[in-house]
Amino acid sequence: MTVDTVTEAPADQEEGFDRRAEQMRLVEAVLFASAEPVEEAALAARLGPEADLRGILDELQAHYSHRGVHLMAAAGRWAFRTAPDLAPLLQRETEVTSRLSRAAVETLSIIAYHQPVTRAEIESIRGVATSKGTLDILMEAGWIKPGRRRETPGRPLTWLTTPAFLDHFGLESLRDLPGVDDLRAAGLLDARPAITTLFSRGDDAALPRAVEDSAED
Amino acid sequence: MTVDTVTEAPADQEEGFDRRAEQMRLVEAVLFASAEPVEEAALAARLGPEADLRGILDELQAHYSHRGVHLMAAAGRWAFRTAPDLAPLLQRETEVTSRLSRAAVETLSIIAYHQPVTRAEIESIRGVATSKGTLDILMEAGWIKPGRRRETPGRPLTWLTTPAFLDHFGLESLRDLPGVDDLRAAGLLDARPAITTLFSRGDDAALPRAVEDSAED
Amino acid sequence: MAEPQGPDPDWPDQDQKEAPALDLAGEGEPALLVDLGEFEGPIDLLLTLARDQKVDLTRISILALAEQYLAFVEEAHRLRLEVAADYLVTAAWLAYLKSRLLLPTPETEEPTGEELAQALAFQLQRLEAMQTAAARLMARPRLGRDVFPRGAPEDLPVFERRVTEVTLYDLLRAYGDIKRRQQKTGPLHLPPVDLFTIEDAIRRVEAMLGRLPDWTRLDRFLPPDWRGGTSREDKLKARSALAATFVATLELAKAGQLEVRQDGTFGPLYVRRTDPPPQPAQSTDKEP
Repeated sequence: MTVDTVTEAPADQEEGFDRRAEQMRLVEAVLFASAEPVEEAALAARLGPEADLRGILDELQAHYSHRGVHLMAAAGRWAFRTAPDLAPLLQRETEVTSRLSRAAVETLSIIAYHQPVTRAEIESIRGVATSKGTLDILMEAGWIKPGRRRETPGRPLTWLTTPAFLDHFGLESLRDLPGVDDLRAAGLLDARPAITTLFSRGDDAALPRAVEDSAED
Repeated sequence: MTVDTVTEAPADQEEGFDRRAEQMRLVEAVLFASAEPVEEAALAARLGPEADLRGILDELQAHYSHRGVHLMAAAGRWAFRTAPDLAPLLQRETEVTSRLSRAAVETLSIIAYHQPVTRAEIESIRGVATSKGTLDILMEAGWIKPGRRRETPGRPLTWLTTPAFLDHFGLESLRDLPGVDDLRAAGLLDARPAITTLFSRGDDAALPRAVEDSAED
Repeated sequence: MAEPQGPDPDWPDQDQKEAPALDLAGEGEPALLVDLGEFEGPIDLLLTLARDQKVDLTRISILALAEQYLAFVEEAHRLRLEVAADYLVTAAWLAYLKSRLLLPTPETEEPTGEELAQALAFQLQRLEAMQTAAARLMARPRLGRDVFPRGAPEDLPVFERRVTEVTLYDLLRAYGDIKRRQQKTGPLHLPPVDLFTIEDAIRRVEAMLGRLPDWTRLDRFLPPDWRGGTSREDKLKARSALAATFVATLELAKAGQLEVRQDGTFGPLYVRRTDPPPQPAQSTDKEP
């Protein structure tokens, strides 16, 4: 730094401003680049003994108080942090798409068609045990909820679908769920001639359709 | 937005200012929170389509241009970095910056100025075979990446620099490479195969590759 | 081999490289001056020698340069040092270039000495340009050494919104599958099946008996289209007709209208009218 010109007082002052501005820039940069909050003593060591560190920190803190980043102090250590009021805006939502397991889709469909339905009933209809995880997944997706307990021995919990279920599948009401006849008409149920099925029973083919309607509500 | 009475205009405007100020704080916080440059598109997605992101970034950049931290752009990505002029006060010697061999440095600049460039072309310019380790080191540093294959016999791979290269050297784009315009004007970035014709060799290597330059790495 | 005493890698220092070339005049230690390890190949060596001419590369004397290079390689030979192949190839080429520059141009299609010299000059300029550019690039403020990123990046919280991909079709298809499975394993419901009744059989046997004179096999009383076939349906119909007809004959025998005979266990059953008095000689092995 040169100390040359004639009008020394203003020049000194100006120089002082310059030096202070440079010190502030340095503090700003050090605090920005540091991985940890920085001890005030460490900052003081960098600036030298004559520097008005406290004044610089106060000025920096004031400068940043309305910005997206704040200068925070805790236990004599200083750090920049994003402004707390922005926290909700800084949160970012990402969509994670996942596929539903076959067991979960089947369970959901049984609850939809047979509600209120107990877990034992779901298992009896599906013919296999239902893991707790399956109901959890459907609950987490917000599609089913527990209903009242059935007043039978053991008072088992029943399950119902939620409004979110109707929403997701674009249904106005549960009545809009296609009936079994509709499913059959749509080819979703494979119907076969009765006598043939009777005779092919030994070959484990399906049984006559007299059964089908028992499940309908 | 209402587009009605005359007196309401100031109120609307004020509201607009507030919103813009909040958007600027948000952009400031997001960029501050990230060590890596943030894609302009990612910022745009946060602010929504109507926001004047470019104006906000310009204003932020201007605001920080005299501070200890600068807002830098590289390849359409934005990041806060300590001001380059503070380097003497902040300098740290790190492994990455000190370890580069002359071969690696020359190879990096040839890739930077001549990209997309094949290994044979690099060798033709340097007049020496390139040891495999050189490209490895530059790739490991994250500064170069393979580009498309050249549609010439042998379909040789070309090499390009990465956005991290620009970030590391504080370049906004490849147009900011030191002296690039002069070099181009002087024809020194031409793909003219000088030594290849000198030695009138038919193969893709400009020079005999029998001896890998041992000075590398 | 790394470069133990080579120039600072980040700062290709031209002064340092000039030193050994200057020594070529014989003022320094010969062992040091032919240390080819200091050069990044023959073109780099040529470039270093060219800088010795202390003129703009565009005005360089290629002839003088070629002679310098050849002297350099010769010196290396004299010291019995290993000289890498590409340095020798370049030496051979420069010797050729020298002859082309000194001798009158022959009438061939080969490039003239001037053209070759120009190409070499371009090569040298281009390499020099890249070495200068590299030095300028490395002199820039560099991230992690001169310029620093945010030291304490904050993880912006990311909320995962789980979206489950399942369509109404998936749901209905699943329910359809359950229904179909149920059909296979649920309780047995017999559908109405067309069977031959006992009443039908009695009527048929009564009607036929009058026209049959003697013992007639039971299965002859079955209607022609109920006597069996290949399909399971036909077989079932045949069995129901046989059973009904058998019950019908028992009913008629009980009423005294006919007699039934079987000659052995599992043998065929024979039936005839009782109008003619039964012959005592015949065994009357009646079914219970």
